[in-house]
Amino acid sequence: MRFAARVEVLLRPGIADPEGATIERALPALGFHDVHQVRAGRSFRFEVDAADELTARRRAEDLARQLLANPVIEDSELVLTVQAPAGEPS
Amino acid sequence: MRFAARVEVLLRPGIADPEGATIERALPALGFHDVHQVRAGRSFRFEVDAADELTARRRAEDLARQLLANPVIEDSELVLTVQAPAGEPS
Amino acid sequence: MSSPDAGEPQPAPQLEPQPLPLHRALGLTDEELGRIVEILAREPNQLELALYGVMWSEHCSYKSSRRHLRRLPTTGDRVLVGPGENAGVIDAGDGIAVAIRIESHNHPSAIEPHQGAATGVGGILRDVFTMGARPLAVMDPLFFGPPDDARQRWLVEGVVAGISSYGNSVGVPTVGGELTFDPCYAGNPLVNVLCLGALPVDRLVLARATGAGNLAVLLGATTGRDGIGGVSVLASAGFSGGDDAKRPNVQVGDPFEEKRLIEACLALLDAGLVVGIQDLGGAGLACGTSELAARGGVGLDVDVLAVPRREPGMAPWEVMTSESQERMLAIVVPEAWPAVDALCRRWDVRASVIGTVTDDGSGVLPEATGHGDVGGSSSGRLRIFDGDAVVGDVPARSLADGAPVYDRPLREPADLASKRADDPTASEERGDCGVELRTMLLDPSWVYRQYDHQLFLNTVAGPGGDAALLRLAGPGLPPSDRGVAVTTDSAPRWCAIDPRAGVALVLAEAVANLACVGASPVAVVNCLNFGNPEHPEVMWQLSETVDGLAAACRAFGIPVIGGNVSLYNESTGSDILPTPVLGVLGLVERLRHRPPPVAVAEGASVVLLGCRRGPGDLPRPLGGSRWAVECRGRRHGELPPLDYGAHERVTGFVGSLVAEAVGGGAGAADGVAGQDLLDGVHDVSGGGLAVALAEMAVTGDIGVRVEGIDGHQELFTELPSRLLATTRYPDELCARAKEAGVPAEVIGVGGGDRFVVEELVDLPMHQLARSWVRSLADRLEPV
Amino acid sequence: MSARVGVVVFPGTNCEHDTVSAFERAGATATLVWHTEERLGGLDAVVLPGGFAHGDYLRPGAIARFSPVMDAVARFAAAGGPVLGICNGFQVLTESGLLPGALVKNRGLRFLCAPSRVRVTSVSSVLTCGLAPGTELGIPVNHFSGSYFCDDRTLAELRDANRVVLRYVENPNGSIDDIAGITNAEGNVVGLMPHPERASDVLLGSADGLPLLRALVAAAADVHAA
Ligand SMILES: Nc1ncnc2c1ncn2[C@@H]1O[C@H](COP(=O)(O)OP(=O)(O)O)[C@@H](O)[C@H]1O
Ligand SMILES: [Mg+2]
Repeated sequence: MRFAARVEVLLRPGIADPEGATIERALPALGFHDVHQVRAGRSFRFEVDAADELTARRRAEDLARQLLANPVIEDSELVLTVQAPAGEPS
Repeated sequence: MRFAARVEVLLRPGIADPEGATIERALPALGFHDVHQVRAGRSFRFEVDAADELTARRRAEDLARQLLANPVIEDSELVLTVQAPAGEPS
Repeated sequence: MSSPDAGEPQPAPQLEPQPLPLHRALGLTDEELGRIVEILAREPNQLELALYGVMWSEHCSYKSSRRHLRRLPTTGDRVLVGPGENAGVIDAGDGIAVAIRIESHNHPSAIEPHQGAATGVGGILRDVFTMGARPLAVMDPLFFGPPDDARQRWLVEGVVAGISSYGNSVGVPTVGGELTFDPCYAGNPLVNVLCLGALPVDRLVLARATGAGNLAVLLGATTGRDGIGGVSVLASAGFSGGDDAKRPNVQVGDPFEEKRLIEACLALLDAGLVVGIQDLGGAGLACGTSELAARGGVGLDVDVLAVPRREPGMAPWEVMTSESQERMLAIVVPEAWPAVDALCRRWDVRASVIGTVTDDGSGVLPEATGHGDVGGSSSGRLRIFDGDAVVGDVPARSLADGAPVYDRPLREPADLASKRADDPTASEERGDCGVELRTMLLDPSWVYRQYDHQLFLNTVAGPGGDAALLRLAGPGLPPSDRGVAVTTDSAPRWCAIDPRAGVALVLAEAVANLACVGASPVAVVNCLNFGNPEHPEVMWQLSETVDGLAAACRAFGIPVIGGNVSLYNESTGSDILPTPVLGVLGLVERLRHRPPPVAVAEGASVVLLGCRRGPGDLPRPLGGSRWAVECRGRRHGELPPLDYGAHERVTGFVGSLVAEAVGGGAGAADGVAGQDLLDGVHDVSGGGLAVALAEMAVTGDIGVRVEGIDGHQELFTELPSRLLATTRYPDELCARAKEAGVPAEVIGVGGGDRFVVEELVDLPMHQLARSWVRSLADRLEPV
Repeated sequence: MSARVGVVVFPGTNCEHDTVSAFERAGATATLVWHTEERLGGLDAVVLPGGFAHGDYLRPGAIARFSPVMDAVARFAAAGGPVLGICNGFQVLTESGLLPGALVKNRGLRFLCAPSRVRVTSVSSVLTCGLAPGTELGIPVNHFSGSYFCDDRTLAELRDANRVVLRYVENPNGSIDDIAGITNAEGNVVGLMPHPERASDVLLGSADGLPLLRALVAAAADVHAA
């Protein structure tokens, strides 16, 4: 089966986020007084081939932890959806 | 009311994504033969104060289009959720 | 025990006195706690204990190294500020002073290479602009394990990217550095950073608070829980990797904030709006407040509630010890505050009054023998408020200078004699010299191409040469024709064999590097990276290094004006090789032309300057050479001897020729003008003649034919005090060398497309060039 | 009186002093213009210099384009005034829509500070006017996001209207069509990634940037005279 994964990597709470803070500081000048708490992160999309959802999830999580995020400062969040059931071409 | 917004910014399809490609090239060496089609993007989270969801959505979309994404090369996707109903402190 | 106070006994501030063993968790020994109780004449509360914990850490207090460092020579005609301040400062002439400082960011970089290195750059810049100097150049000596596994590559990539992203963005060029690979750094990489800045002499400011009633103003970023305990946990404890508990302490750097902070602080100083200023680095406000007060001999009241925070719920001790980056603490007269506030607003730099200078000189410290320098001296009190409540009250100097000074046991390694006897010079047979040469080539351009090295339009010779050479110019500086040169050098393989002689050879190499760009050395800064000081052999290495450096500095007449000590560089129980890193500053009187490149030119003769043989039984020693270590795995033996007189003669000769060339003077009255005499110049160092010649050939993109080299020993020896010059006027050059008492011999000629050392090496240039160019990329970017 | 060149300073800009001194070498009177200025009073040319405006956070140029001064720069450009964006300045110009396309991360995904050679491929711009077409110049590059990108239609337009002013001799960053610099249709707004101000003194390795800077100063002098 083929799964579509989407990983969002954000700085862990408490870790300084200069990019988010800089964007937030710029907002009032752009007329966005109603926007707050900006956090900047990274996002990844990829496809995982796996026999079942559990395996796919485990693989995607491994990838997020080992390569996409640096767990020392970042957390990652995974959303997984079925893209093509077994046997069907993607 | 306060809404939580999450904007994902990805390169438009057809535009070269060297970051995604580099990650993908590194995968087999790390044992991830089952992962493909990696795309790298950015993600932003922020809060919007607005009278109703429609207004909040419009504001968040404006922000995504005017600032967070560069329309020459990028698309953006918004997910909006209610965070605190009117009258309640967040 | 004498009373700590001249006035009323102070009630202990409101926090609960903590039962043991909190002090131990904070890195304090039982004896140290006893000393604190003696100083305060009561039990410290938790906040106070945290302050002592960070300030008395090895990193902040130099408690293991301090008594050794005193042996370094630190004075000289040009020295305006020696060790002890945030940066050393020398008078460069023309009303310009140059500030220089080196620091390590080893442990943070092992945990998060990108941010660890980035914040290292941020910290060193603040040390320099604290003095009123505009940072003009950064250098980055780096040490990693061999980059042959994913983790080392991750470390190299991350550290280089961190320096690149921070340095480039903050707008200070990185003009050089060092790159060393050795297995001893695999678990504990070293990331040292040096910064050089310049200022009009009369803008020099020292970090001290003065004037009761003056305001303490916090400038820059908000305060979060970054690096809390980082000083004691990250810098003082051994690091063995994968340690989750240490992770939340990682600090993230913000070069954009730092850029605004630099501009705002220099503008404040230009406008004469601050009376004292101090950067907040390791130990954060605890360090900044206590050092400002201690140096000024005044007291300071600080309110943690006034500190703008990034996170809710921070306790006073967290505010005081946070290592949030990009912050400065300035002392301002109250009347100047509106102007300070306005100027900071212009640069979008946050400025908050967080305290007041007091003239409370009542913090007299009790006498104590065998401890810090503060026995019996008067000191202002540092009082910490949480709104109206006093939550901490300690004599400022007891934090800043009161840490115990340790005389740790030291012991020469038992196997020293047998290791020295195990020399490779005679016992190692000659192999395929061409193959060996190719494995030793290392082109650091993979690293320095990622660094902006040109900003400020000062960089006459950037990375890739022997030393960086810069115009001495910058915004706000008086006009000048002068140049400054700077080089960083190290040789852990030498220092492992003999730390005393090794560090002297390192300084000799630095002097030779400076000569290649026409500069005479004026000051040294050093970063002493060592293992665990609780190991007597490590303390012996440290002590030997200090003595060796002191002797070499005296012999060359160059003072040490600053330094940094990084201990506990160990992983899984083994210490790194002793790694003193020297940054040496040189001056050029007049800089109008580019120095000769590190290159061979078509048809030019290659002249070897300096004595080709050492004295004694091993005239071409190979002990400690890159060849012995890297090609033969032989790490022991005898180091080559250093003859200071001969070294000064040859470096003085080359230095003055190059100075003539860059100064564009009239040159010799009869004969060839200075700027025409030399087509290329390079010192012979790591890898010996073979590597030096190869680097010149590859850079000149031309072949070379060398003859008369007496076997692999002469090809690879790292015998000091030798330089290579290429010239179209070999007779003139040799004659002038002879006049100066410098041996000189033509050994080859540039041309063709092969690299030939007769009977030893014969390689097509394209092959040599490929080995050079791909030396790093092939290992760091395997396909 | 010599032409007056204004060099815009955003927070995070870092090549402003270098740019001022290089333009003075090229014969102009150069002054700094703070990003909050709403008018450009009496300038004959505007330069957006290199650096990291707003830390390059979000995207290079993304926040800087909202600075008050950028409205003034847009009006100045619309009135035919010479506008030059160098490196980060080029990024600000594309983000503002004063020039088409975008600058994306280098092919190698690394910052690159290196010598480069560029060829003058159009002389119909305030930066290249008066130079011989085909001239090769040694001018260093210094950027992370310096790879020029635009869609096919824009590229065709740039080519057809001879608006690619400089091309790399050896493409260092993956720029489409080896583009190092472009101009607008009128030829008065130019952006380039290489740093001509860093090639304004042989002491520093090259003076090849000076002819470009002089061309801009000459264009500014025309404005001044008009
Ligand atoms: N980490 C680095 N960052 C910047 N430049 C570097 C780095 N490592 C080496 N270099 C530069 O590469 C050149 C060669 O370095 P090195 O072999 O240490 O020279 P030397 O043997 O003359 O001391 C020098 O110009 C040095 O500044
Ligand atoms: Mg060196």
